[in-house]
Amino acid sequence: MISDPATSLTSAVLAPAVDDDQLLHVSLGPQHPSTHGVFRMNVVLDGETVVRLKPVFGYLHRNHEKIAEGTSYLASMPYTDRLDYICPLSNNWAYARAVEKLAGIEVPERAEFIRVILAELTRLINHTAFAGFILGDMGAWGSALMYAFREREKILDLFEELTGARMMANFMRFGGCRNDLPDGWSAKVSKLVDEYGPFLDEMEKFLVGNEILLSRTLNVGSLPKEVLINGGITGPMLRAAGVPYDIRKVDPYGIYERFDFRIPLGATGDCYDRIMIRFLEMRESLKILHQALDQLPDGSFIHPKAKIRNFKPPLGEAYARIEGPKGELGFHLISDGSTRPYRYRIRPPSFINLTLIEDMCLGLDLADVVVILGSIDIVLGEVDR
Amino acid sequence: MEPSADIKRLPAPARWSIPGIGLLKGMVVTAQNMIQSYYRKERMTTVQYPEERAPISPNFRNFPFLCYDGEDPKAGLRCTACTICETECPPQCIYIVLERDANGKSLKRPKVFDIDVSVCMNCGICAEVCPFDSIYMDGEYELSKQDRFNGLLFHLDRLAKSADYHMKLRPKEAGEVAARRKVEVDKKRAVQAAKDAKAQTDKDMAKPEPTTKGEPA
Amino acid sequence: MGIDFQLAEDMKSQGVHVTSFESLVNWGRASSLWPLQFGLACCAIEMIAATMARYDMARFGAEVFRPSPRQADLMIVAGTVTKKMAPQVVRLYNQMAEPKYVIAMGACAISGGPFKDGYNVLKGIDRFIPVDVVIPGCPPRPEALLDGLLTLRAKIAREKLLGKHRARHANPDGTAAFPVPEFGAHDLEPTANREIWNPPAIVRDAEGGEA
Amino acid sequence: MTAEHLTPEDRQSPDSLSPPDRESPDSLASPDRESPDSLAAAVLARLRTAFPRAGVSLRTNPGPAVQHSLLVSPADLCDVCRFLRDTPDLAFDFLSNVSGVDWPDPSKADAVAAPADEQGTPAAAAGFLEVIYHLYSTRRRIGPLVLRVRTADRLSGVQIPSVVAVFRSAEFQEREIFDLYGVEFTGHPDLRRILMWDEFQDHPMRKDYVAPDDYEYEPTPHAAVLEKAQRHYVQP
Repeated sequence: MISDPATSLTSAVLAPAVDDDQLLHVSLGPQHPSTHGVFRMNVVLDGETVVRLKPVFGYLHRNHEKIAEGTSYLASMPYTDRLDYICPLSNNWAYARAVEKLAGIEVPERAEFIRVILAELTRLINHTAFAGFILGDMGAWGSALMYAFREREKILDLFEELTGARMMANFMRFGGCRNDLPDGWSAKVSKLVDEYGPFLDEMEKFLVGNEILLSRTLNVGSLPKEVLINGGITGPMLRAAGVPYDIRKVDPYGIYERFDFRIPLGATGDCYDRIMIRFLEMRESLKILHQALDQLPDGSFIHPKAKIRNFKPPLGEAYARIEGPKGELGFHLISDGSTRPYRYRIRPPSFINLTLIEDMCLGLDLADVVVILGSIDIVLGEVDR
Repeated sequence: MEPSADIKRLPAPARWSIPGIGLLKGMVVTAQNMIQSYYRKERMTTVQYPEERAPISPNFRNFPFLCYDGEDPKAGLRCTACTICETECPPQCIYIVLERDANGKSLKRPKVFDIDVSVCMNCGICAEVCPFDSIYMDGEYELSKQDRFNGLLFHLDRLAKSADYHMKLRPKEAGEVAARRKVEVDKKRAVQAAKDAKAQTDKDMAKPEPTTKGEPA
Repeated sequence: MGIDFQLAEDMKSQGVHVTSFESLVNWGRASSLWPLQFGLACCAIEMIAATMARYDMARFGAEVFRPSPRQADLMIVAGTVTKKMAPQVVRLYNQMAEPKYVIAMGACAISGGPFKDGYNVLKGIDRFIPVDVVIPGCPPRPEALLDGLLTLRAKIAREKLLGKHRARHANPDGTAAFPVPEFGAHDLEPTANREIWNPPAIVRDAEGGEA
Repeated sequence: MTAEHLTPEDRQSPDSLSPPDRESPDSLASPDRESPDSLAAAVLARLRTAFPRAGVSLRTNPGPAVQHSLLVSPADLCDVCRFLRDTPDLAFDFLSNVSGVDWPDPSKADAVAAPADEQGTPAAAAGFLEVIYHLYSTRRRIGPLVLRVRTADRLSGVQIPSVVAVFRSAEFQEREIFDLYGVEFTGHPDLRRILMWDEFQDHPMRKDYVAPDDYEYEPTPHAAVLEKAQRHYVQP
């Protein structure tokens, strides 16, 4: 048991072993093939060993929060698509949920089902693309990403048919969804869900036993559970370390309580566990999708009294969170009773999951930094907002 | 009780039983994919883009266009320059100026309707809030230009597209809109006709009936 | 100086290919545009999708994404350029060897797009580097990127190597490097490179219409 | 090297990676979930007994979300956080979110988080900056517990003690609030600008921030943008 997890590792940050002029200062990024966008890390190396690592943010700081505070509640919805641009529909849901909490809006049952289906499909997209990207970080640029994007395109075609856009869906509304499912859409999703399992088998066969992957990821970047919780790490990162914390279970939202699924857990929380936990989560997502598609009820896809224009939530504040594919995605909104949010704050999982990146990398090689960063699974649109 | 882990591992020696077996397994997957890409349809994913185009869902939205009825884009324009889309547009890429006659009376049509597609974020909110069935999202996407200033600011003449175009683009949505508009127009026409008839009878009532009187027997 | 088009076609039918040196050079340039591996934001994901199996940018000789600007011919500015990132983008452009081309992909790169009102967002990368092709959309479909690539190839095919209207890279006096903006206390300094950024003046009459 | 990996049998069947039945899904659900409206009041009672002299008061949320909050005086913040984290039956071990808010008009702040009783501190005369913390308990699965801390004013008295020593997750979020709002977190190990560049001098998320004027080419302006764009118009 660690007595004070917050300080145990900061104090353990090693003093440089050799004189400062012997150390090598490397700036990784902002233009770097393996930094997942315009992320930058200032790394201090003693030989190959990392002795300091300071992330530098802000190269994609697009002022989403400031823009949202100057515009209507609805107008921020398309901007949330561009937060974590690999999974826009989860962001839509988190924001819609926060506004619904702020204004006390009910969501019809069918809309909840549609949301669950879309959120789980988004999780599939994210975790599949993750597998491709992290393999790219390890040098396997190409095959894995090609397979991942091949499957992603299938899901994007479904999104395009439903929402009108491949990526930037702008689909959820306060009190439901923008439109109903097109004819035959759920049958197509069922087909995709049936075919996804074999794809995951193929992908696992492709990756799991690979000796290079094993030696690059085993025992790399693990930290004690208490430190991770204290560092605000959420999502697959936390569960890979064996903490059973999934907001779909511990603080259920939507209709997740009705579905039968498990929270897969890892043991050590090293990069290998972080990769494998995502495959396990995809299997659970498929389970949820099967159940949701079977139980999809008829009814209205939006609350009949939901307002699109001139929407004014009552005075107050609300914090709502969902289990995004990358971790806890929260929105904190303060309303002063006008058409514009007084404060619009996003709790971005990618950003906060980076809190402990220095602790994870210390004492490892520079090549491990790239794998650890990949295993955290960040998207810069969300890190810098 | 601490839940057990789902990711199982073997102790070290087993891993190296046959070195490279995991790599070989991965390569088998790659080889399968390569061979299958010659004969299995789901592995042949490439679309030969400029020559053939993948089917795009009718729901796909790229940039807005303005819908007009009939043949004349100017006279048939449904837009009434109410500026709802202008105010609701999240990135503020719509600019509308109402046309007025010499006396300053509103003509209920736009004099200027500009959309800066270099700013437009394809969100579709303008089409969603339009109460006059006027603005819709287009599926056109081959719009690359060499000049941003002249090529990407769409004026009224570029934006106006006929209702037939909408019908071809999204038959379901356009059909519903057309049916609804027809009902409305019919209703309006009926109301107008009733009004006209009423006015006529009122006129007739107010006037004495000289015709019958003066009629020769 | 050029060859009569009809004559060239006639000879082609007989198996003799005739071309001008200029079109040969341009053909070579247009057919192997190596982009800089450089993604900024959302559009980068669609750019990656364009290189993947379904859209397969390799069919246009443009799949070799180079991590180093020294080896790249084409910079696809795919995503929002923030003020904090702008100096790096200009520096990367300066490090590319001539001839070099820029595609501004997506609304943000062209004009700042939906984020243009942000305090940290550059309203268009054309304020600092010359842009050859713009692709509107947020994000543009992968097909739209391929279409933009074809537009660029058409542009390259028309480039002049000699004469008054020759391309920038064919001009010994042409600039290859553009000034890199510096971080100021409130904004970038300068806020735009006036030598290349000259937007048309907007003239409005009293009612707001175009005069 | 103590490397281990998946057993070959595990990789055979599609569902092999999941063990058959670890536990029923319900066992993860909350054993003692409290309704959010009572949570802040219950914690307040505990805090009053633990720190009789601490400046903690309840603020009610008038909205339907009923996430009531505790207004903590800056001096007691770290002690309160450590108490909340380390007391076994509270166990708020997870600081989820830290938001900064700018309140140039203090009456607005009191409208959103209304004083629950007379004991609540009187409204400040001038505007202030506020930092809001959302705490959760991963073990007890409850939350959010909302804590709010206010600075003395918006000019020079913008110091708030940093909670990084208690919750590491605040490290980057506090830096962000320092960058965008100008709250100075005393005791923060590395308080630098995080999103904007180092030479930048403003705090752009404050309500009175004026963005630099780069509105020379605005073909579709209206509302606030129109005013800015009009300065660049050429008169016909």
